[in-house]
Amino acid sequence: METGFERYSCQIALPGFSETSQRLLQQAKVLVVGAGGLGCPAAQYLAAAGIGTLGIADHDNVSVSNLHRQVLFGPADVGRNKAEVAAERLRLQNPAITIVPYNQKIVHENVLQLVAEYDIVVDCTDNFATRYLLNDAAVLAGKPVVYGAIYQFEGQVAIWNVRNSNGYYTPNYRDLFPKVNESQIPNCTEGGVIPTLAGIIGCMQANEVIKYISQNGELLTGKVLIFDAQSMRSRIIKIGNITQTYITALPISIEQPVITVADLKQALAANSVELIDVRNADERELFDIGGRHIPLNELENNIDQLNTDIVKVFYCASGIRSAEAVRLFKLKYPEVKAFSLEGGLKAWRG
Amino acid sequence: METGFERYSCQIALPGFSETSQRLLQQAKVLVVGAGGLGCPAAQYLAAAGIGTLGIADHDNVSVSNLHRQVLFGPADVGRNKAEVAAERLRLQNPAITIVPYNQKIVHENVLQLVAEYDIVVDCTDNFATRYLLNDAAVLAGKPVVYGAIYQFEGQVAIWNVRNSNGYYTPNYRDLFPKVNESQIPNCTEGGVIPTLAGIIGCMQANEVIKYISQNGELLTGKVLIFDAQSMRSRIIKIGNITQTYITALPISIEQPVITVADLKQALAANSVELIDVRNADERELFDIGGRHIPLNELENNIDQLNTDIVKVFYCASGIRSAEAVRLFKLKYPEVKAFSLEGGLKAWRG
Amino acid sequence: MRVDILAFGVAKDIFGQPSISMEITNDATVYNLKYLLENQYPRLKQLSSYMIAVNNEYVLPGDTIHERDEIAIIPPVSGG
Amino acid sequence: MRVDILAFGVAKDIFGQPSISMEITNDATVYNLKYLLENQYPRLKQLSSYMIAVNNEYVLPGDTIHERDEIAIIPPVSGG
Repeated sequence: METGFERYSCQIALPGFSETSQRLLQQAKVLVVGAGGLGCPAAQYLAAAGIGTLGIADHDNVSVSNLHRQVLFGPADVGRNKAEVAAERLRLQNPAITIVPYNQKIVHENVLQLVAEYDIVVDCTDNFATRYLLNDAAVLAGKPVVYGAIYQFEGQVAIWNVRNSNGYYTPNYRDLFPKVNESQIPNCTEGGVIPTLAGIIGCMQANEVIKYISQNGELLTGKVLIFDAQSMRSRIIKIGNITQTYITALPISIEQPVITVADLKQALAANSVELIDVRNADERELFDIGGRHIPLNELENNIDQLNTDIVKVFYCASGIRSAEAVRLFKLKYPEVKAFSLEGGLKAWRG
Repeated sequence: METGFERYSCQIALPGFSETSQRLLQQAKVLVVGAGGLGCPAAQYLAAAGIGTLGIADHDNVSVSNLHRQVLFGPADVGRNKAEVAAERLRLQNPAITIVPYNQKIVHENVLQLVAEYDIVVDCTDNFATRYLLNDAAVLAGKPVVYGAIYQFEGQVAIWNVRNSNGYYTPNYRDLFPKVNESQIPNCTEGGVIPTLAGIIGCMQANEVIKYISQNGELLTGKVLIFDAQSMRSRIIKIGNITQTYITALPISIEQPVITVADLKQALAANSVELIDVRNADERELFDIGGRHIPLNELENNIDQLNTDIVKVFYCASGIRSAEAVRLFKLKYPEVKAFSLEGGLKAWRG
Repeated sequence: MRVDILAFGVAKDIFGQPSISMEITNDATVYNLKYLLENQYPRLKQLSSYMIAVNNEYVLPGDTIHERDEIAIIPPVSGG
Repeated sequence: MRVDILAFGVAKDIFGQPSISMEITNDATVYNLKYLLENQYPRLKQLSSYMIAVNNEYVLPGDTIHERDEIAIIPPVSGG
């Protein structure tokens, strides 16, 4: 057996696996984006299995409420950058591989360059903006993405954009969901998530990566797996063999600036902004801080009637819908200043 | 929110989950038996989720070939006891819970006392003898067992022996497999195992434990889940609602003494033992070291004709079938000395 | 005919339950079903996109729904 | 009638493939099927026990097999 392959003897013994497969893993460059609930287990198993170069990108710091599902971290790591802590742990687990932490946010400006350095991307992100950005960058670069997403007890897994023998590419995230209204989909902080689901889905992502690189097993191409941790039932949904989308550029990135409660109070005193409440009528009935009322789902239809001479501040209960309102407003009026009230009325009331 | 519950806020936010559920986890005592491929991820997620008392039993030491799937360990831990290293890592991950390592082997003599101290047992073992021992001890003690087993790309998960509202117990491992001929089932060292499968199945086990303790979700009682990491397909097979087995005592434990190649050569020179080759005819044709030839599958039918005046040494290719032969022989002749050639003919030939 | 519709992700919250039953015409298309559903559950429309699967296959608006088909509504999921 | 039998775990090695097809009589029981299988694949008998599931349910030797039933042979698995 090749030197250093003793560690991998129990996977080299697998039917369809060989020392050649192990060398493929050793030569592979895998980029894990997001070192959270999915990224921790995915990176752990990719490191264990001997992926030669493992990039880990996360600009976020460890917080206490991450620890119930982000198993690479402990309370002593709170406040430190996730990618850096993860790299530290994984180097102890497998010192023979190269681990490259990236502590910057993946944005429009750096995504193409980063994706170009890797063979395959693992989407372990926690927001739609980064998911679409990564998906589109990988499609432009012709590289596959192993997708994972979780919410409460339910997870999704797939592998996107794999080149088939005819030179066509399999479906990508936009074949499944062409666009998303982010404000309508609760995230894990709001709806909760069971930690073991993160482990199961993250390990399934690592599994697809290993199968793809070692060229062994049937990939989740043209399919999406839906798993429910409450009933333990899963289903695999067929999407199609070839992508029907045409991605020719990265998605337009729109800044959604926020304003703090303190700054807003000052601006209101100076009469320098117009307030717009984007909540529903029944929410407004209970409490409001003034301004016009245009529920988020009516904003697009009413956008032409807005006065563009004054700075806009959109508000809602928590700041999620108002951020979406800023995005819609800036799509129409890129030159007009608009802010979302950070933390929403929850923050206003303290 | 209760002090110290910030860590768990994202699971307390789940529908059907509450601070009361979290307190149930905090009060629970969970015993993980086996800190290997399944035990590492299971223990990691149970610790992360805030199980109050987590016992981890493993008498084995970390070896290099474990590291591709046993993610709590790195090369610096090779040679150290697995339960102790795991406890060390998990204490950093969650210092607020109690972690109790057991570095002794779980045997006939200690299993009942150990099981009595815990609310639920997680079977992460790697051999049938310990699986049956744990199963039978848990049935005798009226405690549930979360079962997991893996081989190559395939895993099984279930929860055994849960008391239903009528006071009856759900099926246990013996309902599925009343007995096993261990020599016929290859283990992970022989057949290999994909590391990510260990992660997926271990996390599924932790998931059943959390659902059981927090009384949330549909348990895998009376069922067994079969998962295939190559196709990502899984199926849940119904076994029945109530156990059909009657376990009244622990399984008889039979020692299977081994003899080294060096000691056997001395004994043969002294003419003090009888050799019995338990391999198949085609294996014997290629090479043998003398003695009688009784293939393992014919041993039970021929056991009455064996001469009991002389010490027996059974041999096969690797020592697995000859160990089973010793077990069968000792069942019939508990007083007669019998050995299995350690390492088999592979060791003999060096 | 009456069809059963399974809800996933946030669709469970929108329907208020994990599955609903709905009366549709015998030659209804996926487009017709979507229209009925979004009328009854306006929040569904606000999702911008969600996947409809019939018998574990992604379907297009023009596809016809048959009796005993298993329909699943699968919205996007963001967490990681 | 002809039935398809899916193999799991070491049964895949014993059959030499992930599934086999077998001719059985129309009123065959699980016991009959087991007998035929163990005759053709003697290593199966040496397992001592393995589970037979029909349409994802555990079955007993006396149960009858029907056309189009999905039969699975699931042996014990030891690894951890």
